[in-house]
Amino acid sequence: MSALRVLVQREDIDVGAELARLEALGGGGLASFTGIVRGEGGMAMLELEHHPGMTGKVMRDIAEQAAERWTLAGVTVIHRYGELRAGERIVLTAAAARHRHAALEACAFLIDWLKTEAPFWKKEHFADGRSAWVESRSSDTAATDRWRP
Amino acid sequence: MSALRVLVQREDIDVGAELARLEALGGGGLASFTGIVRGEGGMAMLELEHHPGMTGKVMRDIAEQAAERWTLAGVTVIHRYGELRAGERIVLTAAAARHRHAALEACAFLIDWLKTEAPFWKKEHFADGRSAWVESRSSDTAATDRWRP
Amino acid sequence: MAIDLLYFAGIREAIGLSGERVDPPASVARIVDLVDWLVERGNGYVAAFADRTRLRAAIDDRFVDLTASLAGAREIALFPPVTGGAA
Amino acid sequence: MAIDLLYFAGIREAIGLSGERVDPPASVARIVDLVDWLVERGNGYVAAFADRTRLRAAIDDRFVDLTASLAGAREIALFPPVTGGAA
Repeated sequence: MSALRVLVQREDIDVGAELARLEALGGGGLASFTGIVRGEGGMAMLELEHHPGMTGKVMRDIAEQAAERWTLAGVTVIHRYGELRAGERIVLTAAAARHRHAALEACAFLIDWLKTEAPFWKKEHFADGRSAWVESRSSDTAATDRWRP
Repeated sequence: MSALRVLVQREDIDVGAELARLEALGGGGLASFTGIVRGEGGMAMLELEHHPGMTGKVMRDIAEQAAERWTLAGVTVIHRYGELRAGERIVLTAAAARHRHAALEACAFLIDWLKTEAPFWKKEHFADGRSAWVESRSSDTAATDRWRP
Repeated sequence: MAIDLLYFAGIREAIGLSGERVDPPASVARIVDLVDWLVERGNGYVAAFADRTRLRAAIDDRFVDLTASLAGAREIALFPPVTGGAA
Repeated sequence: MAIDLLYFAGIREAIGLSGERVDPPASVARIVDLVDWLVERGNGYVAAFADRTRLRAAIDDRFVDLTASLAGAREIALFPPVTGGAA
């Protein structure tokens, strides 16, 4: 049984506290991925919209899939929504496991699947007043596909 | 140019602070791996010996190899030595990058290479007074070999 | 039978609503039929559903194909491909 | 010519020293020769170097094969395979 922690929140993610929580499970190895808002091309603010009724369920489903696929002591998946500035954290995926490769692979799996399966949409707001929805990328779909049987 | 941070230290590793430092480089994605002492089979204390003149050089060399291989904003590698109890952190590898797969792969590369190339030796001290040096494992050598050209 | 519709991202902006309750005729059997029926309303709906290759849907919080049946559905979400995560 | 030797882990414990300065004869040209020469001292050295498949070496902080030449070496470290990292 893996300890699953899945959160969808407006607030910042306390990465140190989240990783300490997973460390305490005694897994031996702990891998994490943190996504940060990049401030490229004059982007001033990133708006993250989501499907509130669905996001938590999809994220929990992804976490459960990771826990079935690898032997994990724990899995944490946290995704933010709302208005984020450059340098702010968007997402954290983390996995604790006895073996380092299980932790690292589960962490990569989680972030790949979140990108293509979790109902979030990003809109970039630029300093000059323009704004545009971020288009999905085929490279992300390909990254998810590599985990399919 | 990647920012390289390589430390060999007796003190604990402040994972939250180390990751925040890498986040500030603006890479977009940040992967980390933390190794924790497992308290299995009645192990009370893990003694970590190292070659003080050599460890820092080897670790810097491994970090530079990662920075050559992937496009990284920054790399952090911290390995502890001395007497560690179950639940304590031994090692942290982390990489910040524009692309999440570069960060995750670099992080896996760093921990695989540290295990087989950095001059550290572990001795397990058990509650009943026994102690034994940990033997190297062929699975670790194989893990490093997968990164060779 | 009344169904709750939810719109997200560009679809929401084009239509100008985050959701609405609709009561389509019995001939509207699948999601694609529902979309065709909505497009008949004109303007915002036409723009929202102009590119069907970039339309995705969920019924009662589960992703479905656009050919999925509406039978038994209580809530239908219509949205572009997702773009969460990072880097 | 005098060379500084460093011993680590099980090698250090078997010999009972973390290091020493030695001045081997000119016939001691490679690391393996040095090890053979040390083993002649008996007891702890015999035990330390009993299994050569589990012996590793570094010259002046660089890993080398046991057949490496001692020419120009200032410091030689002798140790078992490394076991750092975690999990």
